[in-house]
Amino acid sequence: MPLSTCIPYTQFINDQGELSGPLPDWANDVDLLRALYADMVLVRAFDKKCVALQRTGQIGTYASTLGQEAVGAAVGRAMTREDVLVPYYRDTATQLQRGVAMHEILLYWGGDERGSAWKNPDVAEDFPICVPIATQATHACGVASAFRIRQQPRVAVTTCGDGATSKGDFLESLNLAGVWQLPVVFVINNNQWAISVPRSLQTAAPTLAHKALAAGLPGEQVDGNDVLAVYDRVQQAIERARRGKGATLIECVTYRLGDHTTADDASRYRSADELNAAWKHEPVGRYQRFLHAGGWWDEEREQRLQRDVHQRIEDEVEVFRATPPASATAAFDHLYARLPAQYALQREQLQERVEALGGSSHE
Amino acid sequence: MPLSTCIPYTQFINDQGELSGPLPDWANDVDLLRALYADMVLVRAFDKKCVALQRTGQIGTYASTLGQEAVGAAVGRAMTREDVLVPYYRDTATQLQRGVAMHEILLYWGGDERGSAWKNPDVAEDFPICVPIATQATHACGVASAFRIRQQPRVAVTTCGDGATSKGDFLESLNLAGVWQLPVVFVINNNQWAISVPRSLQTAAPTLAHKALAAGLPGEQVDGNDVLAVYDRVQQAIERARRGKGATLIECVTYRLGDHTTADDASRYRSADELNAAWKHEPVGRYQRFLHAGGWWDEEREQRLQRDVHQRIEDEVEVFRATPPASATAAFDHLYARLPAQYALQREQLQERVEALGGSSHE
Amino acid sequence: MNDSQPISMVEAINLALHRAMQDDPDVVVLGEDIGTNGGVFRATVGLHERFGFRRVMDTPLAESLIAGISVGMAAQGLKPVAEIQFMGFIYAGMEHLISHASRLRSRTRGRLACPMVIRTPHGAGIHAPEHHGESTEALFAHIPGLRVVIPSSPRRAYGLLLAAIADPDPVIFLEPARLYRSVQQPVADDGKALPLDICFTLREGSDLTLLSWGAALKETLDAADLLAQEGIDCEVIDVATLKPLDTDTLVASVTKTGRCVIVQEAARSFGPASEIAAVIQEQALTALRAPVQRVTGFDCVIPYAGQEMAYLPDVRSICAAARRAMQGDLL
Amino acid sequence: MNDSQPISMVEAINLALHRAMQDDPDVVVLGEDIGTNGGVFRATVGLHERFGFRRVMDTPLAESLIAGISVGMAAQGLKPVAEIQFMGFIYAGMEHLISHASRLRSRTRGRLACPMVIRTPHGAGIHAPEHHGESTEALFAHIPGLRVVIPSSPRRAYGLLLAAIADPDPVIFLEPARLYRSVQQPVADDGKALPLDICFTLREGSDLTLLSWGAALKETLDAADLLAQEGIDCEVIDVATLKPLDTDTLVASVTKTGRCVIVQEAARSFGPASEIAAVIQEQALTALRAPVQRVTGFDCVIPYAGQEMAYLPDVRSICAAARRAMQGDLL
Ligand SMILES: Cc1ncc(C[n+]2csc(CCOP(=O)(O)OP(=O)(O)O)c2C)c(N)n1
Ligand SMILES: Cc1ncc(C[n+]2csc(CCOP(=O)(O)OP(=O)(O)O)c2C)c(N)n1
Ligand SMILES: [Mg+2]
Ligand SMILES: [Mg+2]
Repeated sequence: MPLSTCIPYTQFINDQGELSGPLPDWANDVDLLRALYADMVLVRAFDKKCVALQRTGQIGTYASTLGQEAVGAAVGRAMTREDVLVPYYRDTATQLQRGVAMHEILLYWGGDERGSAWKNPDVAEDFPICVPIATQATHACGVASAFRIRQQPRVAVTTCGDGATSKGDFLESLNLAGVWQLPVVFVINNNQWAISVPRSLQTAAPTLAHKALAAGLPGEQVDGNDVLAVYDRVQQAIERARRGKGATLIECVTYRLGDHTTADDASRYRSADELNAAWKHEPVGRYQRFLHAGGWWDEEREQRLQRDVHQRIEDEVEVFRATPPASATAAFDHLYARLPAQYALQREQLQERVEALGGSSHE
Repeated sequence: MPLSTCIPYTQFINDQGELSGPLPDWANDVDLLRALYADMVLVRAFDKKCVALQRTGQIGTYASTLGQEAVGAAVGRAMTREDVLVPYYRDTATQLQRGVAMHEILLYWGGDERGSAWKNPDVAEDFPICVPIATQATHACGVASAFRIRQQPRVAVTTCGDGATSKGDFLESLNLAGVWQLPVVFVINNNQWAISVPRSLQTAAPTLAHKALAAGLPGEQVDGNDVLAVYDRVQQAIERARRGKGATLIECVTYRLGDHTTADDASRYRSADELNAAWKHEPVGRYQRFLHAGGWWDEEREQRLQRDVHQRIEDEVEVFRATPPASATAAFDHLYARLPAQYALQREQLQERVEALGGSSHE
Repeated sequence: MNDSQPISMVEAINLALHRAMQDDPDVVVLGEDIGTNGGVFRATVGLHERFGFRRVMDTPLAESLIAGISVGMAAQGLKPVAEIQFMGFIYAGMEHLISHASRLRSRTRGRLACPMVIRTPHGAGIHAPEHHGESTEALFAHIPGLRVVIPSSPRRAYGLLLAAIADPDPVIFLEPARLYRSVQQPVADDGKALPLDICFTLREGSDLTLLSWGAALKETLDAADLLAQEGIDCEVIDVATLKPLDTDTLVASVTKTGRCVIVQEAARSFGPASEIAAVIQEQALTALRAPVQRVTGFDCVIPYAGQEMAYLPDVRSICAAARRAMQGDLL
Repeated sequence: MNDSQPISMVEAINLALHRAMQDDPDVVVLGEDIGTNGGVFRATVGLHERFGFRRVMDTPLAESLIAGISVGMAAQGLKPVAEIQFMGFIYAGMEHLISHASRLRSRTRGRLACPMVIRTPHGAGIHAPEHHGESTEALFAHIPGLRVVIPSSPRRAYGLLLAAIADPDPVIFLEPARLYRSVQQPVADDGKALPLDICFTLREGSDLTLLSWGAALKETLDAADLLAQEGIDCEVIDVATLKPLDTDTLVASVTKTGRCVIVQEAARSFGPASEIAAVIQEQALTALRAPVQRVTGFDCVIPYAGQEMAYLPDVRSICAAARRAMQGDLL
């Protein structure tokens, strides 16, 4: 494919944690550099906790972000409050950054709709997790259209996996974003696998960023394990969109170090060798090395951070555990703005069934 | 867009009917050169007849191919018998080439399903006209998959309009064709309009051929008003696919000189100036000039052809008019291979209703 | 437009769209060919001249996209009114309608809502090509969280469309294409919405209840006239909103008359008439003097134009069913 | 596999797929994660090892594509058996199923046919995330030209899947996920298809007819046991094929018993039970001693895992409906 050279690729920090190119100016903000690290550490620990909670039956199926922390942390940090996130199910890191509470994320995966009824006003307009693959890309275009219609300088950011790039919704959305010059940024978490289907069986496109060419918009690749690279490119794309210059597609090249979800066993379809090799590129260790080398991080900070992170997680798990069961009739109470009289009887019957089952909760 | 230069463009004969580049070897076949001309003349005349039949209430809505005769004639000629056409509704020319009878095409547009029950064994496996935009592209991939599974050296050729390139099915199909290396050729009849929506509002892609880049397959543009260029490129793409080299996307740049269908009035949304300018590029006149200049055509041949074409059309219109009404129960007789007993009563009731309406036919 | 002058249903729809866009800046209109062209049925004529292309958006050709961006816009508090050019082309959008539009409020426990309307021409009988005569309202009526509304007169089209647009939840608004221009009625452009979620009694009667919706109401009303001549006094109800279904009105009528014929254009099995019949026998079995009859389209693919009229419920079949209902007397 | 050893429903499905692929080279299998991974429920395990990746195709992630290429393959005389990973993800494929698969034969007056099967897990109760518990079979049952089949035991899964694959027309084959592993039964791998288009009487009885399909048959059979202890003798019928509906068997049973309770997991309104109730009151009104009762899922979005069990029809509700039916006595 002669064209693959047309797609830019960004990396600042290599696998060894060394600089592989000059850092942009914003990287002089040491607090931000440290914050990005803390974000990744938090989500890695929280993620581990989620898997443990699933294994002990305290939440349901969970989609781990192991290995993809840089993407979520960077996207979350690159957005501003007035932007809107339209995420998919592997966005724990981004959601945490945006302001969704950990106990809300636990409620969601615990099978409780209140897990998307976020209380933090910062995320009041963010979309809930989207399960039907790629459909969120279209919603993001709708959100961005609303911004355009109302002439607001806001940006919709939407995420998806590599598998999602094969689905019509993703491709239709890119096309619309191009032709309507929408303020939307598409971020692909290319973790190389869609459950058991490898990237190579999804598409013959040399890169997933090539999808942008069909839509007349800029597409680029970034090392998805380099949190600074992701932050830089996503932030630029957001500001470009905010300035009315239209949409960007950013393919973050990373790797799913865990199973697809807790319901999956990746050893059925993927070799231990591949997995071991992928660990060498993982984002957290390399960034820690980078910070250490730059003198921005040390053992003491690390220990403080780890303590803090674990405390926050434990506290949030407590809030989750202490959350009283959802109302038995919630399914009807939020079906319509006002429940049509026709359904009043069914609402009662649902209540009866819930009570017959001995109440109900996420536990 | 720096990449638009990556897309090849082919034209052999310019608007004036002059050679704009060296002709390929196959163009030494003068019979073929003449046949392509005759194809275009036939479809232009037949098309005119169809519009007249619609205006006089003898058939229903009809989608004229006026101005796009080169695409259909060339695609039809470039295919071999064992290939399969998966067309859309603006493929009268291609269908005629493939061997569908004119009276069958009239039956179809006259509102009679027998218009897709073609009797010619040459077209036994061709798909009927597809109305839901772009869905035929997916069927073509299925047909091509069948060829691949059975290891047959056959090719599926599918056509669509410029508007269709925005729909998920088209984009998903391109992607599959790329990753499965399917023996399928996608031909876009880019006639610049999707009903009232101009090409510029469909996509920001510099060319529609760019859509191929997202799928990792070759895409190219061709002057869709140059029948030799279309023939050459489609034929090459078909043979490439037949040799197991995979799919190609060919964008034929042409113009819809008529209304969208007989139910449309294009003057509502498109300027007379644009239309007049487009007439200067139309395919039939320029090709006639080319043939004349080469000494392959003369007035006598022209008159013979015109007589012959009109006679064939009149004969076929007669066959159409003389076709007895469809059976009243046809809708049930072909619903399943064997009608489940449950529907026997409904079949009778349908018969009653048809009879109560005083029989029925395409007239 | 002059209020006292009779207008067609498509004009009434156009009037309602103008009114809604004028009264509420959050109302936006989108779809294929709805801008410069004014819609293939001319329902959106004049909107872009008046409200500009920022609020009147010709989309690329993709129904899934149209449905999906409407969800996104609605979540932002806009009130998108999207046109699907024909009901036969709505299917690509079903994932967004079923999995998102209907659920956004429930999924977020009210944090986000989805006040969108999908308008689309409904039903056969206009001699258009294949796929242009669908009446698959049952597919949407089954989906919790949606509303399904179908007007059958210019006035109800005006009032119900205003109601649909104002409604804080997603509404599938089906416009009987066969009625677009065939009926004329004075429509006051008063901006008044009609109530959703209720049926309209078009004619009172004591012997038999005739229920229908959409274009089939024409034949239903004609049949009521004919039956009256035979001394059968029919009550005729326009169901109008299929979801949620106003079972109270329907059951009350059948409780009074003891007999019911439901006229449905859609394919017979698993159609809306089945739900209505099920509810009536559930709630009014002892009042039934005869089985609830269904006069319907057939369980076959809608025939092409040459035979499509035979597919539609006709006055003859409605009258025959009514007479059968009058014969049975179980009480 | 040893014929005499009890196997689960998902194993029976796997057995039928092996058998069909072995007996007919035109049978091919496609879907997401059905190759190397053997399907997320393991229904396709072993197929690619045995029949190769040419006949066992992992597709890109696109349901419209899966449905659409199946149409193309079927038109070429292959018998594609496509897996949609969960019923909640079938909606993107509906345009191909409604507008093409169901119509290809009719559209071409028999010149082309569409012998394809769409297999998909059906129903809630497995504590999976959102969208993994859909039971929208009514949407397909309404479409002329489709068949809708839903087995409720390993043996019926084996025989009906073979029948669906052999059938010359498109079949939507719904596999109750809740039953995939919960029931075991010896299944003879004899390659014998069960008849499509008929209901299976699982238990004869004289007082009341209980009708159900899919996973809800479990609670229905349990209810029949309980009711028997109260002296209520239930006939239990597995509807199995919803489209076309074997109304003869259903009506005959209710004509005998005079009472009927239909148990449906799907949302209540406009669900399959409505069609069945409509037909029964139409054809057996005089035999009815009580209204046909529907015990159903609710007209709400299926709750997430924490409350999904409350959504499902339970034994208690079925028994209550049966007792209500026994109380009424209209004759
Ligand atoms: C429309 C749809 N089809 C199928 C599924 C089932 N499914 C869930 S995740 C997944 C793979 C997605 O892969 P990718 O897009 O690469 O995202 P990742 O999970 O790897 O982050 C599939 C097939 C779904 N959720 N939605
Ligand atoms: C899925 C779908 N949506 C809408 C339509 C209505 N429609 C018929 S033709 C058409 C425009 C198609 O334009 P294009 O693809 O450029 O083909 P052309 O007619 O110009 O050859 C539209 C919107 C349809 N047939 N199918
Ligand atoms: Mg992935
Ligand atoms: Mg066009």
